[in-house]
Amino acid sequence: MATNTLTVPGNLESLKAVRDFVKHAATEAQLDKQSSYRLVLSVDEIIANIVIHGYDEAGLRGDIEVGFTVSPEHLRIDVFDRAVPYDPNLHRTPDNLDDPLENRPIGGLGVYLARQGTDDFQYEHVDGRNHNTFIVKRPPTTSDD
Amino acid sequence: MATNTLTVPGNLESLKAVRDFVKHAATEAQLDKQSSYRLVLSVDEIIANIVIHGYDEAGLRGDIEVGFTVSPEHLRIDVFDRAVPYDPNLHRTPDNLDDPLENRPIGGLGVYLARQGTDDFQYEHVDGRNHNTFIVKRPPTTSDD
Amino acid sequence: MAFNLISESSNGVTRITMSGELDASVAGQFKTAVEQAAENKPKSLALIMNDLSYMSSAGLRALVFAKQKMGAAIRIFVVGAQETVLETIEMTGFNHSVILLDAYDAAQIEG
Amino acid sequence: MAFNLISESSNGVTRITMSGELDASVAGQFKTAVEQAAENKPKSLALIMNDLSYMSSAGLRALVFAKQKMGAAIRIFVVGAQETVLETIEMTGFNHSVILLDAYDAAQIEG
Ligand SMILES: Nc1ncnc2c1ncn2[C@@H]1O[C@H](COP(=O)(O)OP(=O)(O)O)[C@@H](O)[C@H]1O
Ligand SMILES: Nc1ncnc2c1ncn2[C@@H]1O[C@H](COP(=O)(O)OP(=O)(O)O)[C@@H](O)[C@H]1O
Repeated sequence: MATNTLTVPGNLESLKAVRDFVKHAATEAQLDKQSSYRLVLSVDEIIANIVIHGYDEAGLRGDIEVGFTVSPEHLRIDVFDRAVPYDPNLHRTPDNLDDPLENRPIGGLGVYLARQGTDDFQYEHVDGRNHNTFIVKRPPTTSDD
Repeated sequence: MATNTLTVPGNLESLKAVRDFVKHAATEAQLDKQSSYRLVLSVDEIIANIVIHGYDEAGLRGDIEVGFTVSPEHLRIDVFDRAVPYDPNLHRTPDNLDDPLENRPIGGLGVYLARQGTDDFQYEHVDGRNHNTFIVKRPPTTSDD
Repeated sequence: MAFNLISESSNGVTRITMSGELDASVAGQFKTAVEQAAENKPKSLALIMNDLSYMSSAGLRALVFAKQKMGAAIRIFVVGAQETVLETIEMTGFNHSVILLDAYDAAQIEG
Repeated sequence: MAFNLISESSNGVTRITMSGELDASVAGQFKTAVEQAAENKPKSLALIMNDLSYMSSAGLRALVFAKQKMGAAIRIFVVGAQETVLETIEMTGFNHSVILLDAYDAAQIEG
């Protein structure tokens, strides 16, 4: 089976390579510009968190593996890391989005944006690795494609 | 050790993802724009050949793996495939480059451009895989980097 | 495209022009520019984003930081943001706290 | 950026404007455009490359193909090629067989 995988060191310099890879996946899946941007943002947010909170703040080092799969109806992105176990789904949706900035704590927006940018977002911890899954619906195919 | 690897299916749709990945490697290694472009072209040419001649024409299917390593003096790109064994170094340098186009056979330029774009180009066949290596010198580091 | 930032202050206005991609790896540059600009105690901060093709939450965090450093009274203008970047600003409610402009409007920003 | 191609023929000149990245995955589009243009038996072929950010040998192969399809007498103009693309054209000696122009010069191309 054909594989699409990118493995990068878990540092912030890798974010650009991941975004390019996800953009490529979105092109393969024929997502429109807006869905593509949102998905790239989702993955970028989650991976920035893995690097900052999961690896750096915990004094850990390791790789991040990103893969994608295109099925007739969905594009699926899988992200694996060996950083601190963390389930972004446990992070509650911020309820202060309409507050003025000066009354908001800095942060808490990354996970929110990540979930907003996908149709389905899943997390599991397996074999010592975090596994985040991003699923986006593909546009209906036109017959003359 | 930190790993930078991209694995893509051996088809022409993967070329763009590989170019982005090599561009990222060139940025990490602080290559200038021209060296970066030449290296991207080198890898793109060799991988297009692997897809077209190594996989497609031979009726084979398989992945292509691309990795990079930055050392103080060099950027090194490694490409692995399981297509037809082929050593690009055995392809002689074209001697008809100044001939008018109409007198030239179509083709034979890809391998030439690939070699021109690197400081060192190596090939080996190991464990049933082709292994092409592209090495480019990095610019001298300035003390205030 | 690589991130690039130019900051310039005059007559109580700080203009920060950003291009390329603003992600967590470069947000520190934006924060530093905000910190330096804060020393001039500007009344307005104009963020020129016409050529900014990407902005993650790391950019939004720098905006919150600006309000905190420069005081809640600072007027923050976001000028020429691309549609995708705008969507992020709106989705997170930041449109309630900054003034969105299509183009640089000297009368409004410097007035 | 994705590859894009527009072809247009009039008065014995075919103009093919290309943008984005011309690699082996899209070179077929360029070849098809050359084949279709050949039916008009143009005297000149102008390739407008200002926005072409990348060209591999697959693009060069299409040029050889153009000479073969349109006859050795066809004049091929390469207009506005970026420095990196130009280097590839020169490194492979294609500059001896095409006419390089910085900008579209109607007098020379259509004359
Ligand atoms: N991968 C992770 N590993 C550990 N903790 C995390 C991870 N991702 C997020 N967190 C925690 O969740 C919080 C919210 O994350 P986020 O929404 O991105 O906002 P921010 O990073 O700005 O705080 C973080 O502050 C951190 O405490
Ligand atoms: N990976 C490969 N596997 C098998 N044959 C190859 C491979 N790469 C190159 N070749 C052979 O070498 C020739 C020259 O390649 P190249 O310089 O790229 O020119 P072109 O592909 O235009 O013919 C090809 O035509 C092909 O016969």
